[in-house]
Amino acid sequence: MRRWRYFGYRLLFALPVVFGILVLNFFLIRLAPGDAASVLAGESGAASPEYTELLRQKFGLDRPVIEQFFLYIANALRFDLGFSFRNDAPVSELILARLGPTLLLMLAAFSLAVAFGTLLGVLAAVARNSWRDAVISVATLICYATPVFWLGLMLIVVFSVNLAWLPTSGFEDIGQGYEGWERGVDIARHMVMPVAALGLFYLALYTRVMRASMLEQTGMDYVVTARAKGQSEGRIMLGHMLRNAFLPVLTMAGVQAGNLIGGSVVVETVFGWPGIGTLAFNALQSRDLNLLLGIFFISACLVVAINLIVEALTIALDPRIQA
Amino acid sequence: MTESMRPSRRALLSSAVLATVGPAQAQAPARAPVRGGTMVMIVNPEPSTLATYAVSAGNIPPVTTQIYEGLLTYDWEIRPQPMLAKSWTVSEDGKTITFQLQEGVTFHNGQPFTSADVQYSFMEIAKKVNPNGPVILAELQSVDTPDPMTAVFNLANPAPYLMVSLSANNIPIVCKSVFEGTQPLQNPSANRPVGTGPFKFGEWNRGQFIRLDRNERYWKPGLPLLNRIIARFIPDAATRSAALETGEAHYAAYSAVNAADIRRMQANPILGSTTQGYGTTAATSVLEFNMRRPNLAKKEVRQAICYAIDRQFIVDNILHGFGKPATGPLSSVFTTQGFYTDQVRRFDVPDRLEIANRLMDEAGFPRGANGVRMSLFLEINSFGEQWLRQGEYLKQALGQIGINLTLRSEDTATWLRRCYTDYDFDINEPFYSAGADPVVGVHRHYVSSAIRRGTTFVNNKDYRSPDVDRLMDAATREIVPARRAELYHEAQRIMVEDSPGAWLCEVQYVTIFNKKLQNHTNRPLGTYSAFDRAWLER
Amino acid sequence: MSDVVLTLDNLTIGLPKGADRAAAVSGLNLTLRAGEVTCLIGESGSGKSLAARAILGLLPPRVTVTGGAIAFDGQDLTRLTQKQLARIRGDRIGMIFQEPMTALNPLHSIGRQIGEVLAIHTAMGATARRARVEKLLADVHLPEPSRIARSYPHQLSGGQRQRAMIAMALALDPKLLIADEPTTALDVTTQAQILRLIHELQREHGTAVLFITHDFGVVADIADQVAVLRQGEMVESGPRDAVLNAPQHPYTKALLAAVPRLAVPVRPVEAQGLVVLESIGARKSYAAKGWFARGRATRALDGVDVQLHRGETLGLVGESGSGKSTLARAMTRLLAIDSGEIILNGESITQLTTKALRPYRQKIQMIFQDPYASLDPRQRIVDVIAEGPIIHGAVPAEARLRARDLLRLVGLDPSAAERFPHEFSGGQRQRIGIARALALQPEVLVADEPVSALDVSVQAQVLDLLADIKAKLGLSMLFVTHDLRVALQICDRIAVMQHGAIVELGTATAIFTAPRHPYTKALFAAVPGASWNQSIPAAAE
Amino acid sequence: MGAGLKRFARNRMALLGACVILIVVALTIMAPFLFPAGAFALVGPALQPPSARFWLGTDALGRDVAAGVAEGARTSLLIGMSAAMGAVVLGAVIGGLAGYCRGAVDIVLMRITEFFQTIPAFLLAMLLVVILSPSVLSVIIAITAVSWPGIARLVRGEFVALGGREFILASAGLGASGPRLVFVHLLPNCLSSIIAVGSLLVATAILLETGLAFLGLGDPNVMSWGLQISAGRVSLRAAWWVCTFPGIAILLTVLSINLVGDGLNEALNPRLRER
Repeated sequence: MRRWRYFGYRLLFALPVVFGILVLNFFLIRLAPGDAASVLAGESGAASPEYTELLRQKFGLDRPVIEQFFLYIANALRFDLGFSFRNDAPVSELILARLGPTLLLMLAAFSLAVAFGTLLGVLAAVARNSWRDAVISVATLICYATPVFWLGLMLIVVFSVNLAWLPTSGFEDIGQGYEGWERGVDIARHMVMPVAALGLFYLALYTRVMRASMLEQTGMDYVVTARAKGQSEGRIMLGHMLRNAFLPVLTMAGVQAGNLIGGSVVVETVFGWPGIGTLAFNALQSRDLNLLLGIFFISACLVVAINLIVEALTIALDPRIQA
Repeated sequence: MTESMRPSRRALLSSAVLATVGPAQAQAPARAPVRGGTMVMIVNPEPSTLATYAVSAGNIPPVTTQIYEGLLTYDWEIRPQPMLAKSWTVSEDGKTITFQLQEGVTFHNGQPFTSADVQYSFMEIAKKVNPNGPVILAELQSVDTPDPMTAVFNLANPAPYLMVSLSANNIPIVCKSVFEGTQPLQNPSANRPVGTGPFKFGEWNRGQFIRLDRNERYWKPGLPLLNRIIARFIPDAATRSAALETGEAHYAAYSAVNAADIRRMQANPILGSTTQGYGTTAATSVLEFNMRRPNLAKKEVRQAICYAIDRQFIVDNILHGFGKPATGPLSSVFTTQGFYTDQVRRFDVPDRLEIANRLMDEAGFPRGANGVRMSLFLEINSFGEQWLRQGEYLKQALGQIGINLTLRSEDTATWLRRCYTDYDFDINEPFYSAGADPVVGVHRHYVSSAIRRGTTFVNNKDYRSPDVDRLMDAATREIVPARRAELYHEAQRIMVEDSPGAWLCEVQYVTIFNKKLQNHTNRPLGTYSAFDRAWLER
Repeated sequence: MSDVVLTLDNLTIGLPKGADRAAAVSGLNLTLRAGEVTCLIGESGSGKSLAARAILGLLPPRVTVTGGAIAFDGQDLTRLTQKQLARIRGDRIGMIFQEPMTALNPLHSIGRQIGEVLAIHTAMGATARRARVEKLLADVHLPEPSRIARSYPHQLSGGQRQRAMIAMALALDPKLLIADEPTTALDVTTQAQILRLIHELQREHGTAVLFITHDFGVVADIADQVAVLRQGEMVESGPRDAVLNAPQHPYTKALLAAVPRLAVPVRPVEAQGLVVLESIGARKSYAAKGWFARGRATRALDGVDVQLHRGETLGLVGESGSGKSTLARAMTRLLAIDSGEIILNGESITQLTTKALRPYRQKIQMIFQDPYASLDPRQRIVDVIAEGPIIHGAVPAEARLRARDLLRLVGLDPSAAERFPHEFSGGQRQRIGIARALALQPEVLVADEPVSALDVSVQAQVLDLLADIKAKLGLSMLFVTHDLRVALQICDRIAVMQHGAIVELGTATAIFTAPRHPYTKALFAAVPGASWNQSIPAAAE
Repeated sequence: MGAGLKRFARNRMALLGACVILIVVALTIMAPFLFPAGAFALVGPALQPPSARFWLGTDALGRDVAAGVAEGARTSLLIGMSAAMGAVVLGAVIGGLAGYCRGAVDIVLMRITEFFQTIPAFLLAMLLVVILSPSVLSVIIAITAVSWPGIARLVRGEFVALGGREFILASAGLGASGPRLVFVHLLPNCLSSIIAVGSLLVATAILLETGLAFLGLGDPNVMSWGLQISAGRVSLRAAWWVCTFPGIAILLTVLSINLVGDGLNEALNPRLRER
């Protein structure tokens, strides 16, 4: 099928993008002042110059930049992202350990935002200019303007400290030895606030897009056609307009994938969520080059992957797309 | 001492009160200990590695001292107490120390503990890869092992500071067979430590927690009481406080809890607090002046800056009362040994601002048209928010004497390079813990031999005083305490007069704990020692 | 005659406040009978489409029926709820629209969209529906009905889509079919086929048809009854022949007079002048969209040779995609060609750079199709007209002064100069466009479908203006149009284009009286109302 | 444009937003008179709750929160507007070049734009601030660097759409030069879209700035709402007012800018209007 061949091309196009990110990130981060060995030595208290030099050698920081670059690319192709001297562990191992929670957080926030955003957008569009529309619009505007970290802190104060309904932070209750279903529930409880903090902004965004998109569809000729067929309004909405109106939301969702990762840095820091965002911030602070490179690479791969998924969904929903 | 000079991020908040607190236990265990349970302690930030034998970051020992043990531990007066060494004798000349070791101790991997492990830990690990080894063990020539339960330390010169530096957080005893024939820095046990302590390493879920499990074959009978210790990592301060308040976490030491939250937490009925357990990690916030700069090369200018700062304000508003003004390079925790003196030039006089302005005039820096005498940069310590607050205060304070201070906030690596390699700074605001002995934590900031480009947290001020060099050198070898105290008193007077830096505040750390957790702080090392006797009420 | 299917009784449709008039349609009376096609004809804004939509209750928001009744099957449709109306729509009244591309849901297959009608109104199972859909598609003469059923709208041609729409509208054999300008968006040959199809099906089923159109040619071809609408009021109605051949109302007369006739007006024969503009072997292809579309380039110009002589009007006629606009733009160098030469006054201008081309620019000027798109909305009219002279070094003040003269020349008040384009009607804008072109005193005027977006009465005025100016200023003109009637009216010679090539070139008379190429013949055959056009008297003026 | 402003004035929400923005602007102008000592001055006891003397209370150092909010308004607006302006200029240049030149230039520039859209923006901004070391300028540069792709795509899209419009062809037919086409016809015609989207960008930039400051990546010498919150965060629950009021300031400002931006969008964007 031509349409899926098109998807293949998109897949092919993703590769140079990923490679470009690899190249850019490497040189961008090398531009930064500071040397990882001195940071590591700093952590060690008053280290001697000899000791610092030892560290520098250990981590290949004494080699020429070009050599480091080719080493990095060659390794990245084998998905070996080097060694994090600060964490004393392979980068890929560190990231993989953090990938799960971040993916969980992002996908949960993402899918809930898309699902509820679509729903609210439809509700607002249907009841255009009613009080329901007004409430939804005002709420989305406020969510849209609220800093994520602020929202997170407020959620903690209200729901953890004052009401004690939800755990303040973390991924799960360690040491309780939860298994299976119980563990899932436990993780879900920990997820509520981070997902809400991260997702509300996007929820507001998708609500706005969906509302506008629905209103746009309302005036379309095919809607009149469907009415002329004798189709009921409800069916017109669900059967005809929804899918058409959803396409811009999907496109927007793809565009926002990169920002979602950025948002999770802040959210993860606030909620002690053990994900890539926290890792990235710590890595940035301690100038852990290999780790940063790895995180950027993986984030970009993640964004590319999400975009591909969005692309696939779009292809599935929109028959017009083809190579 | 390995804790020395670490600009501890947790540090900040705390100190000076501690020496005055009585040695009595903070809590009187009224009920019989209960076995079992999981203790959750907050460690902040997450350690980057558990290779405590090679890295002296302050966030590592809370975890590793549960696993590794040292030869000695200390009582509330910092007097050596048995640990893996059951007894010891020091020769007349102070150059030979003989340790008798505990019998029946095994490592977590089943290997028996012997004097060979002690020898290996000191000669191969501590002396070679421990960043503080060159200082603490400078005089250690060799370790003899006449029999498996005896270790003899041979010193080149007497080292009065050595006996206070042998606890697990300073020099952990590692298992020789685990390390032999490998690169210590790359040893797999770096992050899966194998020791003799009451808890065994369980798992490390990066970004979340480290789990430590009860060592069933621990050599102290009936211990430990807890089944498990979870060290949790929560990056956000407010969230850490919340975790304690909701009972999710039981214990937080150093500056894991923000000073601003401490009063509120102390009012919480389920929480208790103590300032004990920081006996060898007394911390002082200081300013370092780059004396290579022509402005700062003038003693009057440096003194004027010292006069301009209201240390009590910093204590009250930035440390939220958890600390006290510092008077000089030695912390008042050294009062017990007699090293500390406050008989130095005092900057906290009522007319300090007039004096400061007069000194600036005398130094030849009249106020310009806009009231500014000179402009300087302050390098913001990147290890925590409070340093930015302190910088903001200093900007106001120095403004009063006509110094226009610009704050520069850079990432850690850049900061370190600027201040300790490039020497491209005016004023730096680091934070040092003094260690158990001045030799470990104080000397390196002031002796001229410690002007070593590229080495962090040493004398970056370009302070060269032959008198101070001579006095400190003598104090290193002097084993008579009274004479040693004299030397230090003299050195303090000279240094305060020279003011190569400004000594701001001694920080009082506060440990916040859940009242269900009992018997957690029973040594001066606090969270730098094992929770072998701690237990949880049901 | 036959049974009355639907009666509009004094129908009045109100417009929201702030519209240019209170009622879109006022007091419309119309009777539709089974087996008859009733054409509702009017210019844009006459309210004809709203009247049609009102029948099915499909008026846009805030537009409502404010008076009168719509009697259908013994019910007054204006009194039914949307739910009750929904039962009638698609079942007993079907509707087709102008633009089949947008009227079909782009995301659903054709079969699903037609089947939907069946699913709504019948109890048929899925298999039965599928079979019925294929039968319906076959009925509208679509090849391979099962493939078409699986196709999506974008995969079909415009004519195929409109056929599918018709299949959908007639799926349940409704008593009434409402066709809202169903052929306006189509090429003439396709239009002719669709008209034939509607005619055929309507005869077969005895359906009453309400056919909305603006084209008297279409009326002549298909109508039984005609109603003429102006500004929401019906000015005249009656049987087709009566209205077309003996119009009573002056408006109808004026409209009919404006319809370009399928005839060559008598004009003085002049000696052919020298060649001003020439294309030699011009080729141009467009790469197909998409990155991997190898070898799927469309050939817009396939070696075109054509010469424009001084003082003549050369028509380029063809359907969409024939390359006529491409050729016009290529000859003005607004478009670079792949190979060949464009020669102006004996000089090749094919390879000149933008800068080098500038002196030649003022010799050729263009007039565009869309009067809404061809004026910069942010420029005052005076700046629009003066821009050319200023670019070519005129003193701005003088250029602006001259702009006012030009406005007078094209029949506008000079006070228009200070206003913005959106304050003008389509015809006025087209006049402004002409003034802009004339400002540079060109030798050649290239007009790209200059009247096809205009109402027929305006169209006639603009054509007159063009002819007038051309004569007055002695210009040569290249005139691009899809409408043979217009071409015959204004052009001395006509080039018929198909697939990027000129298939026939000759004088208007020769092309009209003795077309040689089959495509030319087909075009003539497809001209709506061809027979009527020839028969009407040239009078009426 | 005049008609657009009239349409804008009929939008009550947008007017409300404009009023709030005016108040914020007035605040920045009056700040030196209301709080002559400056936002960093230690004017009272620490952590005082709101009172008659300190309307919004004092922070952990005894600085007046109200002074900080007033001075922070200037910083946030300065950073927000400069970054948005920078992004608009950079985006317009890149998008304009791509849309005007088309062909290979278009492909290359749009690949670069897509590339920058793919990189997680916040991480990139963090990275840039650290590399350049935190200062007002570096924060502006970082936010600009991550904000331009949207504008670039918008401008390119408009240029491509307008480029096919007949009035552009007409002007080219008159012999207009490239710069004339761009500056007389293309840019003025997409200016309203750029203004509308650019105004929304100010809001995004302010949110980005506070986010960076929250993570400690702000200029330490300049008072800003982000800095206030990041400083007040430690005492959030002991002294709610320290970061509550700057938070509300951010919320109101961003909300208002969004309202105004939406209003401008509706009033100026012809495609929306036609709906």
